[in-house]
Amino acid sequence: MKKLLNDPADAVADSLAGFALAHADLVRLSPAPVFVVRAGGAVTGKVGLVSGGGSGHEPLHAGFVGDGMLDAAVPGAVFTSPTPDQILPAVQAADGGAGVLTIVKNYTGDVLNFESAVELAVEEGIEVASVLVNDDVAVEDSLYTAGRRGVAGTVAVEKIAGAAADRGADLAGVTAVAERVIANVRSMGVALAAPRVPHVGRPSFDLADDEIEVGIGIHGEPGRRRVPAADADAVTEMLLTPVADDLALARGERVLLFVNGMGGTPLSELYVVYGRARRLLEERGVTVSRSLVGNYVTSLEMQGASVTVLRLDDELEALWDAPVNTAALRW
Amino acid sequence: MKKLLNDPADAVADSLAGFALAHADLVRLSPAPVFVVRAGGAVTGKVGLVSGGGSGHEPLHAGFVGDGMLDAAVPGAVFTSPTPDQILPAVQAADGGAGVLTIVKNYTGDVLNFESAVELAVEEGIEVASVLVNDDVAVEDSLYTAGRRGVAGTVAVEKIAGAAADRGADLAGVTAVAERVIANVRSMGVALAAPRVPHVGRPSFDLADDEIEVGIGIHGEPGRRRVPAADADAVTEMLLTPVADDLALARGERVLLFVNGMGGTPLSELYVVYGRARRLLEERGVTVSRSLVGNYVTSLEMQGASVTVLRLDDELEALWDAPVNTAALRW
Amino acid sequence: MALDADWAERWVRRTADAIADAKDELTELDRQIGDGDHGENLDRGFKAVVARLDDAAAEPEPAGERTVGDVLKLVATTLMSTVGGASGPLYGTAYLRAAKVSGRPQIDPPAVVAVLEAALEGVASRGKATVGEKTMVDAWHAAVEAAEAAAGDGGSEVDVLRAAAAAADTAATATIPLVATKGRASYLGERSAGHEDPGARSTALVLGAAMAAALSGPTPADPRSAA
Amino acid sequence: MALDADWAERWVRRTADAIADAKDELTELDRQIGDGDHGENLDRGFKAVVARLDDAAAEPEPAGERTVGDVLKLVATTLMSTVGGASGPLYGTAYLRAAKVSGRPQIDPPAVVAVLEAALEGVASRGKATVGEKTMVDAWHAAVEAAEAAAGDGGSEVDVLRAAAAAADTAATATIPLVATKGRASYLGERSAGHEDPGARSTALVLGAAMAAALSGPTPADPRSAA
Ligand SMILES: Nc1ncnc2c1ncn2[C@@H]1O[C@H](COP(=O)(O)OP(=O)(O)O)[C@@H](O)[C@H]1O
Ligand SMILES: Nc1ncnc2c1ncn2[C@@H]1O[C@H](COP(=O)(O)OP(=O)(O)O)[C@@H](O)[C@H]1O
Ligand SMILES: [Mg+2]
Ligand SMILES: [Mg+2]
Ligand SMILES: [Mg+2]
Ligand SMILES: [Mg+2]
Repeated sequence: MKKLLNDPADAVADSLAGFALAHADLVRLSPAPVFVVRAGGAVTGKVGLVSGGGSGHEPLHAGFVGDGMLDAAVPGAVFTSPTPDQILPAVQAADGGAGVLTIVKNYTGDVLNFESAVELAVEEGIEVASVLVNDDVAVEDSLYTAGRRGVAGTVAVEKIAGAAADRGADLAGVTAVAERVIANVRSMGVALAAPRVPHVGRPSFDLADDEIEVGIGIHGEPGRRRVPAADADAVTEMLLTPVADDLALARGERVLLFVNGMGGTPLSELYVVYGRARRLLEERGVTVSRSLVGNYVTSLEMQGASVTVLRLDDELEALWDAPVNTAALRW
Repeated sequence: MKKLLNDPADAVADSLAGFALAHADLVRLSPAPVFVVRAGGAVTGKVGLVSGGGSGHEPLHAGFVGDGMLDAAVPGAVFTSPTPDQILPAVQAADGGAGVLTIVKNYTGDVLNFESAVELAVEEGIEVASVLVNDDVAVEDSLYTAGRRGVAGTVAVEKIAGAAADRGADLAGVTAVAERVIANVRSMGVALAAPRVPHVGRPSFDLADDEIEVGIGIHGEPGRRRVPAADADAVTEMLLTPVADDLALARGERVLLFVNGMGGTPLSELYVVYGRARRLLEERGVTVSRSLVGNYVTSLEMQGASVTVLRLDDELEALWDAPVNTAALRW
Repeated sequence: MALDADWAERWVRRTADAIADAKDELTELDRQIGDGDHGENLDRGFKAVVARLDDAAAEPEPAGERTVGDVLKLVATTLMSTVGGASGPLYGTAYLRAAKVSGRPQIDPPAVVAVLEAALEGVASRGKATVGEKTMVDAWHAAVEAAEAAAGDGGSEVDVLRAAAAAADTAATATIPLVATKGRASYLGERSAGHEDPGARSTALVLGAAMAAALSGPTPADPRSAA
Repeated sequence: MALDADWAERWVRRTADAIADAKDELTELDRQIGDGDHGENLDRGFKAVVARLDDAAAEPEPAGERTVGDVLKLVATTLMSTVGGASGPLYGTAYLRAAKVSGRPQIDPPAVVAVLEAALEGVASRGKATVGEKTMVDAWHAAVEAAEAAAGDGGSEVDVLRAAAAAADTAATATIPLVATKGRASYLGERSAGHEDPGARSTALVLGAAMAAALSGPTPADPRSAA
């Protein structure tokens, strides 16, 4: 299996080393335990924002460390949650005295490891709040699942909570904004081809040349159902419809439409999906007032895309528009 | 062959339609003949910048239309130069009265079609200059080739010439800056897997699982040589060494190091390549003072990367740093 | 039997059919040593040409007799505005120059040779290529030499075109061992040897269609003849 | 023959070997209904455990006799800080709770049962999972029930562990038809049926190693015994 890597065991470390060198103006890398923190360290008096999760989703999360977004990011092994002994020092490094919000994608592993770290941080006297991102409508939030997964909607949570922290909101305020984003953001994804985890040496799942996986997560898990390959318009409808239905979007509402690439699909195709998703929203009487198209929450070189919709109001829109300066998101 | 597309014949049009909707604040799309122009149209008194080429290299070129970079971009069919009847109106739309510079990647098709269009534009009384980007050291610039190809270095030419135009340089001045970038930028690329052109239905070339193509272009052409797969450090050396040698970099010089993804390789791997390329430059006594890592000049979902080095001086560095606001490059 | 504008139109329509039939073959040749779009490029262009010919056929006959050059000029401008790539401007220039020397209702054997010479000169000057560089110039050049010889021997229009088509076909095959020094295939260096040049092959198809059009009279598929 | 800290160390080292051997199999199970990293995760963790045991073995013997709990605590903290994912905290908690009830140089059959009960309680409370949700809880639960029965029948340490290991193995296999309602496999819904749960399988390996370590005495591969 060909990859631009050295020893697969060093994949994450090598990549982070390059990342930190390329963006030394924005971030600093702690090599052991591994975490990434903004170049200047914690901002005194500002609520610190920390996120993290398995590697393989780049630019998430390290690519969002910087002004107006995260203060620290904690990357685990590929597709594997980081450990508490990485998360704890990242929380400490992000604490500017106003407390820290950890933004956790809802996966058992992420939840458990962050839980332990937060417990330890609180013991050390840091005020810590946590939010769980669970935007993936492919998974029902029921007794029969680990709950909905956190996927691309995480970008919106990190961006908007980051802007709120930048504006000087206190920990309760930043947490409330993050919760409001979580309550109003939904996603659904599709895979045309599986990613290949460096140390595994083969695709994470096997898809025939006329099949696609609908309702995939971002860890190479198979999706909810395997269906015959279809054209972009049809596939986009499979993604957008459950998202818009779950949000119960009403005519006249306005949204952020985010088409996210899974890593191995050309940007040009993401814009095809975007065009169709936008038309479908407009047919529902919904206005797309903000847009994001690109590879932000990836699954290595998985081919596919996800559609994320965030219901906007004046405050969320203003926070989305607020300046941000990170490796992967900047305006 | 699965892709997020509708009718392959509409791939470019569908994608551009989505692109123009997503970035309506930055660009406007002319549907027939097809070209993309900045939302406000030409800037009076500013030299206009126009580039173009085959589609399939997104975000190049349309993703670089906006403040501080291109005024118009002309996308052809996938991997096929646009026609003069697209280029001419784009040149007209970019003309703010101070003349237009066309930035052409050196491929026979691009050269011939731009040549015809420029001839027509000049006939219509527009002052037009042209530069040919030919940064790919994989191809010798000799009697026995069509000359070196233009590849990822194009981003640097467009960014820096765009900044010069923004600063108010006249057509001769902008052209001179662009030529200076071209004289000082070199690239080399590698492919691990070939792209799949929508209407072709199979990979552009066939690579065994233990082979890579070194010295590839961005149109799915095979490379200069096929070699056994190697690790990232070894591959990076195959790319960086000829680039640095061709530039004859001396100790104490400083450069922009740009690691460009071909579309289907995870960002994390690009940072591995970046880290190694940077170390190799530092071993030569060369300082990396500016960096860019990401998918900017792609070849659909080709897996692989290219390494670009631009020799910097105070002026080029300042122009690189100047503000830019486009869909794909923003600071 | 001199060749007229109807022949030119039959030529072009037959070319469109031949290119459509060979589309995948041409694309595969280009995939080997280029970027895999030559068949698609020409097919898009000639389909557009046919569409314009159909439009023209649907309109009232213009005053004045249609010349061979009228048809070829339509082909030239259509290819230039729809093909792109290297082959768009090259074929476009070929047909444009050919149109310039054929602005008459009928052309005789020496005029057929002049048409081919003009096309060759257009391609070679536009592409700055000479014989032996493994491009379409190789096929055009061989065609011109053979056509000149056939016309010199007093051959008919059909004889001239038959010689041209056969020579172009042979020349296309003869590009296989060559190392390309122009166009995209030149990037491959030595690796370009062993593959036929797609542009030389398409040139052979174009000239084969010219001969076939001269051999056949108007066909029912031709809207003008049906009118 | 009560089980001591050396037994615990042999247990852990044998577990590391068993996991290393089964790494690809565990990863493949996880690839089917999870994210394909379970083997890699545990292998990374247990390799780190062995490295720390080696470090400890190289150091001068600490004062006071080593307890079973000392070894299990080292396993717990090492897994927690090196495994990540869901299984890191779950196994980490299992060993931590087990360590808490085994802070003695020797443990007898009822104490072995208590160790297993504590581990089960740790996994179940941490993962908020109950029996039948197609997780490692299924294997731990079956092991505890079997161990309790064996101890109740007056079995030896080896009897207790043999019963636990056999039950865990059976329970792991019995996860195959289940639909997962916890962990990553639950995302698959009905599609999770038909595949064995990787965590239940690794639990069976862990308990198999415990029994094997009890059956065997100190081995030459064990640096402590070589010292
Ligand atoms: N400089 C040149 N002179 C003459 N013919 C050329 C030249 N460059 C390319 N060609 C011809 O064009 C053909 C390729 O056309 P096409 O594939 O449509 O364009 P592109 O190379 O831009 O993809 C080649 O096979 C060759 O015959
Ligand atoms: N909530 C839970 N309770 C108990 N065990 C669980 C739970 N979630 C997951 N597991 C166990 O963890 C195993 C997966 O571990 P692993 O693959 O290492 O972590 P991850 O799922 O984070 O990739 C599952 O096979 C299952 O046995
Ligand atoms: Mg995992
Ligand atoms: Mg082409
Ligand atoms: Mg071609
Ligand atoms: Mg797993």
